Amino acid sequence: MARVLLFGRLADIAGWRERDVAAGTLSELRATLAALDPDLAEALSGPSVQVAVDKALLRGEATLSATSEVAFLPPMSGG
Amino acid sequence: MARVLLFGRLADIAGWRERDVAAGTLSELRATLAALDPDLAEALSGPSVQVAVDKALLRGEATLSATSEVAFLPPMSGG
Amino acid sequence: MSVTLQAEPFDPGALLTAFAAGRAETGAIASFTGLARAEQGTTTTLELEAYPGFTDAAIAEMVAAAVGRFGLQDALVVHRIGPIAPGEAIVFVATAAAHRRAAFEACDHLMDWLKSRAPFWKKEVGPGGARWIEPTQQDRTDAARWDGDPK
Amino acid sequence: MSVTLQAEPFDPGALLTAFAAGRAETGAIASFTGLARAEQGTTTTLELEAYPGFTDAAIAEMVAAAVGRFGLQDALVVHRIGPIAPGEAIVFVATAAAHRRAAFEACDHLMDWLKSRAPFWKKEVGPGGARWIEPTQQDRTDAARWDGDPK
Repeated sequence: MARVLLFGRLADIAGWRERDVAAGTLSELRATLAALDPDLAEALSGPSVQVAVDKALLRGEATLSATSEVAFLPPMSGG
Repeated sequence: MARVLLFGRLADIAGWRERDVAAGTLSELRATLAALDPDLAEALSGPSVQVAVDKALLRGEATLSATSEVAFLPPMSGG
Repeated sequence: MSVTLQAEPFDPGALLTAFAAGRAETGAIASFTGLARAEQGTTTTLELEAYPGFTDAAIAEMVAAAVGRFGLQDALVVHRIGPIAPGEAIVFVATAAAHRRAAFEACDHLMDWLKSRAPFWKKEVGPGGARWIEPTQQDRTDAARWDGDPK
Repeated sequence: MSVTLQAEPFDPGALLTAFAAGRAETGAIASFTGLARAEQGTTTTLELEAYPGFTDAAIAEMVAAAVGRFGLQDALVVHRIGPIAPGEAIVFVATAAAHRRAAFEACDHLMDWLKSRAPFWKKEVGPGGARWIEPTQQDRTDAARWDGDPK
């Protein structure tokens, strides 16, 4: 189980900003989201989307715990 | 007759900041001041001292009227 | 050193007054206030989204780096989030240093970074609908001036 | 556009609040506040002498040139004269522009000019007596950055 957060245009595509998803790894999480919403899954897999687990950016795979927070970050606008 | 203004260290040297001096030209004014206070006259003649007549900088000679204001400006400090 | 993200409007002048108070050894305070432009009515509202705990941490890290790089005595960043009306302040940055070159350069540098690389997502909402904004080429060029070895 | 020389202390924040108010098309306000430093007790008071009617005219001319050169929407200079205690503001400069680069550069430029070439005479009065100050080499170098053709 992990808390998933979407930002910027990703939340517009999904129609939600925050939800809990059952997944033990990041790739499991992506697969679960793909089954729910293929358009979102495609948007999340773009090279310009960064992933943060527990507020730290990472590349590649990650193991998720019950309290993990996974954020998908589209290109940042700056302030 | 002209109103003479001294600024910065020139006023310290003279011991005054402002006085009326009878003079029809700038060189007459300098000669009158030299007769009164040779140290001041020397300080006023330094190349770093600028002269403004009626608030406009000038070089060389100037004719003075009864209402002329002559300011001697030592090197500016900036603000 | 202070970094604040807030939804409420703020008065840049009140922030400057507080920042400037009681500084016997600060010679220079530079500040920058970014305001939302009306763009002749084409933009009605700006909406800024942040990731709390991530965005503020990224800004605080950048501010700490600027304090070290430019030898600042202090720095302050206040950034609005949420909907922002034209004419309202979006961001306020202030830097304090002994001398003015450090204060100016650090403020300029922080703004370039905030405008181009800070983790915000920005939407312009106007009569014609809403669109997400990305940094302009000018923003990227400005930010790149500071890359590489510090002077 | 406004230039003020004044003997009374001023609050830079209050000036910024007034300067920033009611600006629908200003994206950027840069400001600089110069404060009198205590220099660890070696300076007790700064005394600034101006030539009224000459000093303010010279500053206004410089501000008008900066407005043209940098495409500013507005600019403000407030400068103290007379005795100034440590921690008090000596000068406040604010510049308003559509975009931040113009606002920053114009503010920086005006400060360089004010610190090195503006017609003030400045005396530092400390425990060891009084001395007249001239611009530092750094001040001259900073000001010279803007000489020659504008970009």
